[in-house]
Amino acid sequence: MAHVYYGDPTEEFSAELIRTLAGSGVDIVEVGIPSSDPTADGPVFTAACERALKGGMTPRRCIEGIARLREGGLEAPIVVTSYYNVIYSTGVGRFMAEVRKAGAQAVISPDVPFEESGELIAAGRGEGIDVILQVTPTTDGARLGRIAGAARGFIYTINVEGVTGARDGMPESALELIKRLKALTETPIMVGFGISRREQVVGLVSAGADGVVTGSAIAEIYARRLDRPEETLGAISGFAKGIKAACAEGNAQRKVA
Amino acid sequence: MAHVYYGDPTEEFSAELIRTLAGSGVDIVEVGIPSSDPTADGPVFTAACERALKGGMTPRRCIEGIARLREGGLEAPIVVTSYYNVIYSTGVGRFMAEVRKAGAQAVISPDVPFEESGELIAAGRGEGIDVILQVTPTTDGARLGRIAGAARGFIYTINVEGVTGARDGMPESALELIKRLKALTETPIMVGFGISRREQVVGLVSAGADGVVTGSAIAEIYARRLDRPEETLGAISGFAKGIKAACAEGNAQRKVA
Amino acid sequence: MGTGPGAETGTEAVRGEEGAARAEPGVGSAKGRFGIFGGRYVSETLVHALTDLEDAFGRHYPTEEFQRIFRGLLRDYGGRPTPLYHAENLSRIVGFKVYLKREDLLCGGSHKLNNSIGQALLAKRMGKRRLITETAAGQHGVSAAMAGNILGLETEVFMGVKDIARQEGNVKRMRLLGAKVKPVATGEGVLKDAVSETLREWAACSRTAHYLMGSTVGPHPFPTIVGAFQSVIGEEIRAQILEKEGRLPDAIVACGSGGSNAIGAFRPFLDERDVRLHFVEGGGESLDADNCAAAFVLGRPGVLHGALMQLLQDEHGQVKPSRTRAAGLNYPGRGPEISYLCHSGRVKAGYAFDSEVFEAVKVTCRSEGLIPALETAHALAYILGHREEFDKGDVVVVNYSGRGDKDVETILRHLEGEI
Amino acid sequence: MGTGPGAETGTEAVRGEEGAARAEPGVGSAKGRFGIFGGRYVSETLVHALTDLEDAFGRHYPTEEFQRIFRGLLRDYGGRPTPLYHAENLSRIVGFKVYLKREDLLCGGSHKLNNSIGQALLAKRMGKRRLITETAAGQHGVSAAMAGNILGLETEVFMGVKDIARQEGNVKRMRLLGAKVKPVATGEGVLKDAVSETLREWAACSRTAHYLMGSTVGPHPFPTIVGAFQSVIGEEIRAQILEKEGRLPDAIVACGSGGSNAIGAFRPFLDERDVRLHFVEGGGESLDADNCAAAFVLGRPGVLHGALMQLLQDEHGQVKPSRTRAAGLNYPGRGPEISYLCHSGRVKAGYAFDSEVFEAVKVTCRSEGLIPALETAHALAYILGHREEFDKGDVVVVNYSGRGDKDVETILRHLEGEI
Ligand SMILES: Cc1ncc(COP(=O)(O)O)c(C=O)c1O
Ligand SMILES: Cc1ncc(COP(=O)(O)O)c(C=O)c1O
Repeated sequence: MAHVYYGDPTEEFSAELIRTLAGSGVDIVEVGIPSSDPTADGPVFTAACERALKGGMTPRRCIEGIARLREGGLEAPIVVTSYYNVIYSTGVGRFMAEVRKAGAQAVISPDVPFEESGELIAAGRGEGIDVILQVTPTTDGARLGRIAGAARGFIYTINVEGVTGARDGMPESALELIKRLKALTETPIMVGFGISRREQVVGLVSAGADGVVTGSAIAEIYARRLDRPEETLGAISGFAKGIKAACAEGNAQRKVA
Repeated sequence: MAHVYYGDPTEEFSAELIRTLAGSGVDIVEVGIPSSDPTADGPVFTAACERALKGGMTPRRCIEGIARLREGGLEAPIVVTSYYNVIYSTGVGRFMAEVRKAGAQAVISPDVPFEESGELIAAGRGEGIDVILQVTPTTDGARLGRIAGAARGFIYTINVEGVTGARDGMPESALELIKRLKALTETPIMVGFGISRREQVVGLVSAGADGVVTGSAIAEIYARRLDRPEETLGAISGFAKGIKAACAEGNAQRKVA
Repeated sequence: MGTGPGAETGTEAVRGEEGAARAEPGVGSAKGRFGIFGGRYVSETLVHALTDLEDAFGRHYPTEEFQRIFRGLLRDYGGRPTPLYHAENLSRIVGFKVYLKREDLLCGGSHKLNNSIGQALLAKRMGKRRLITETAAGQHGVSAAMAGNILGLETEVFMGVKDIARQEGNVKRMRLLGAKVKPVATGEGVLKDAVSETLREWAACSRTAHYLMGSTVGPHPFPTIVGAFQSVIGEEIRAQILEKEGRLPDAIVACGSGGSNAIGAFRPFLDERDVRLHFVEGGGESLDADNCAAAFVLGRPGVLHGALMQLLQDEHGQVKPSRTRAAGLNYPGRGPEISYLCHSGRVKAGYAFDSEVFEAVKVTCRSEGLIPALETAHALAYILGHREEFDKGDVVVVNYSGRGDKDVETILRHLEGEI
Repeated sequence: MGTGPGAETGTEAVRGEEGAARAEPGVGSAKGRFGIFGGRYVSETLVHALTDLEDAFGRHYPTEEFQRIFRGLLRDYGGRPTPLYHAENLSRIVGFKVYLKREDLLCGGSHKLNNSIGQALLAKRMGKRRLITETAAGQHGVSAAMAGNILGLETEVFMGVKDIARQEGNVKRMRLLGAKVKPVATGEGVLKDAVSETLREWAACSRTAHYLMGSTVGPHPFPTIVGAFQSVIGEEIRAQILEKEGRLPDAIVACGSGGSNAIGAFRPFLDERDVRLHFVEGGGESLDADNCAAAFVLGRPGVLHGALMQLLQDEHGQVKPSRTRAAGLNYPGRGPEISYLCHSGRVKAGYAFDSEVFEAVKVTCRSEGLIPALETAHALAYILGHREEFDKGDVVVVNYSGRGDKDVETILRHLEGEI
């Protein structure tokens, strides 16, 4: 799964990027609606949001863009990520309806924890949109159980204590968390935040993760050539294929173990 | 009577100035010892003190200068003016002795009012030096009587509310004060502070003053040519003669009245 | 004393719809709700830190020991009680009786210390080693550094690059106190960006660091605990005005953006229906100007930094930063409690334009010898500009939230032509 | 309560030789003498203004009405009582119990307001329309402007051009408050020159203006009345330490040049022989340096600005200006009362060097979150540098005379390398 802030640096590039990713082994596309205050995001994605907003990107244009991607033949499931104020401002029910109409399958709102997710879940259910819940190594046992029980689509496990952004290492607690979750639920587990390296992916998937989410790592690549980002699509495709291969390797190791 | 801060801008000039004044109708010479904090003096004399101190003038050199003037044949009575700290620092008794030895007749300490003058008067008496007391239009009746009773030499009446420095007008209260004093004592009355113009002098003397003190007015003249102050001696002489003439005119008016 | 906002304020007015909504956890929580406002909209990473904080507040705040230390520090270090000053000259000018609640005399120069000491004590009890926080005018940053130093906690202050430039004096004070000032260049480089950055930092270090939230904003339990620590202001006003006037005031006026000084002043009076409460926002140059911060006029409810509140935002739900001259009023959101109180009508929201604010500074300087903070001057501008809302016999308390030393340059530059 | 210094302080220690010398007016007056020190060495022009002031003080100060208004303003406007703060971290560092008497929390940021309000009230009662005064650090000028504005008196502040340059912040505050700041370029352009200039101005306008003397200096009755207004500090220390410790302190430490904050703190303890009193002057870079202000080491008795006092002067009796970094300690004379108390041995005079002072600022910032005024830091430097003079069980009160906001630039510049 790959996370892209839509409109950074241009709408055209984002669409091309998503198609490239889908063609390079990415199973699920996470389309982020740029936010003025992306408090769960690190510097790379914060800058991505700023660029997209400066370029005039709006939530409506994002959703229209998703619809065009679907019309254009994109088949991978689409998860729409939006900080809650955009959803709240649109109206939760209307947002879900629009997202559904555009052809997305799920919604993530990174600043809506389980306790605040009731309205979102109810509205999503009405439209057949899964609201993806997040867990972290700091989520305590009782909550983890309740969240796992309520989760639909997949569970997004946050890999680190902190915000988005590629990191080199990977905390032990992340593997621990996957094991705890596996014992609780059959729902697929996607691991995100801080992922950019083959070994991380291998480790996570072999520990039981069903997939990983990369985001900042991709933005880092094209952000080096903001004047002509399309020239980085090759490299990004290579990166995505590498992650895909690492997933397969992790999977293989798991089966062996 | 004329007041000169000794050493401004040079010792040589001050000596020459004093001789010029004595030769131009000035009856009494008031030699001021420059002070670091001449709080009863206006801007002209404050600047004079600063220049003299910068030139290295000290109380000792002032008194030596007076002795030399006497040796050089100056005959006018000399009043030494010094803020109190110089006198206190020298020792009141020793200061009076030195002043007497140098050939002066009286001492004024502008920051010693009647109530603080006891030690000064006692020490002066021992050396035959008069301590000149000051009165002002703000001096109340009872004190005026006591001061007039204790005065020796002459009474210095301060003409204005304020510090030294030439002024154009002259307050009614000054004439009033002279009349009050005349009723109390035979001791001569010298009027100082703010005097620079013929009409002032005529008015004061005709009202009963026995003389006037000019100071800042003289310093103002030579301060315009600090590079070559000796070139102003002619003008200063003319000024002194004018004041002398005004005194005579005032005197004449008084007799007529 | 409990930890929920209802328990804290003890009033029906604030409890709002809470009772009804609390029933089903996981399906729209009512935790920390003031009417519809409030809540805890944060990434899962921070949930544990917030529940820990909520627990700690509930465990420590009501104890006699905590109260003794908290009140003791406010008294001996902070200088409480601050006076309630009958400003006779100002009263003469406006035509009714004006009292100033002198929070400017609190150590550090504003009401901010009440909250900083309270939270630093909590952090210490929670075993944290570090305080992280954000600041706009610098007043809160300074007070956090003070509280940190007394209690032996390191302090790190995030501050927008624009605010760093215009509040140089307070930046220097923070540096002198040993606090690390971290420039925030994201977004517009102002307060809201600094809050975002501090939240990001907290997500990474919440086990060892406490986020010392600077106003009655942010996710539950922050609005509740900041309001609790600040309500010492209102408690004192109540006792002092009863002593001086033998009755409650007719009105209380406070400036604000997040709302902490207003909530602090208002809380003990919420149930006193005869006490009118006025909240004054930054009006900027005019309501059309892009520096207008009048969120109750131009905003609508929205979610920022963890809470649903009255919010300046564009039609897409993107937050609009404001740019009044008063750095401390530039937060685009109004805290949940003040949002609720203004929506419910208990508090009347108003605003003051920059020109009125500078005039109020001048009047206060000349008539009372006091240089108010630009933030505070909004409340003063309100009574100067809305005399018709008050009667001749009225007793009006203005919460004089801070001194203007930090703003002297800005004020002089503005008044230059006139001085 | 009478008006003479003896009556004011009520102690034998201060009365000194007065009784004997008072007998003969006109032959060495004992008016306003503290031992040999004090007196009224002014030009005849000012005598009436001083006797009027003496009369007015005697007539008004003891009355209940004056006390009610004076104490009321100090409480409600000024923020009195100021706290007595047990500085635990600082205590740990020095090894004995340190209390800070928090005059920094007084409105305006230093002890100066006590005196300014008192004298402005007197001036008002005397029918004056204008206050004239002088200032060095600017603290006194600000407090005079505040007092003037409350009471509807114009304020004019003489300030040396050098001090104007280095205390820019306070100059701006005075301007904002509407006070006229008059630059003094005579002499060295520092405090003593500003005092001289104010005396000159006063000679010309004493009927309508009051000279609001800024410290316990100048001709009688100034040292007496300034001391009386400031002794509210010591009265509070006495009551507060009895409440906190159940006993009097072992020592009180205060910085000073004119001596007003020290006299204010010391007066109520002069007869308590077990309370050691320490007065700390500005040591400058070293005792040989030309910026040293240690008048009790380098000076001798002399007359300046109307009083006989301990004075920095050269061998000819010309006054030597000092130039410590702390503008407020740069007066070359020590007021008559502190001169007498140090000469008689009741008060121990000490000094602190600039390097010790900056170190004390740093220690106080870091340990207590407080930025002291450079003047105040001299007292702190003394306890940090003379720990051997105090016992482990000692209770020591430091008169924390003012906050350092005005000095932040100077301090940062000095500590730059280290921060
Ligand atoms: C003096 C002063 N008043 C008011 C405020 C506004 O804060 P709040 O809305 O939390 O009271 C600030 C914020 O910096 C401030 O410094
Ligand atoms: C904070 C502070 N402390 C002390 C002093 C010294 O004055 P005094 O000797 O009168 O106490 C000053 C003078 O400006 C000051 O500002």
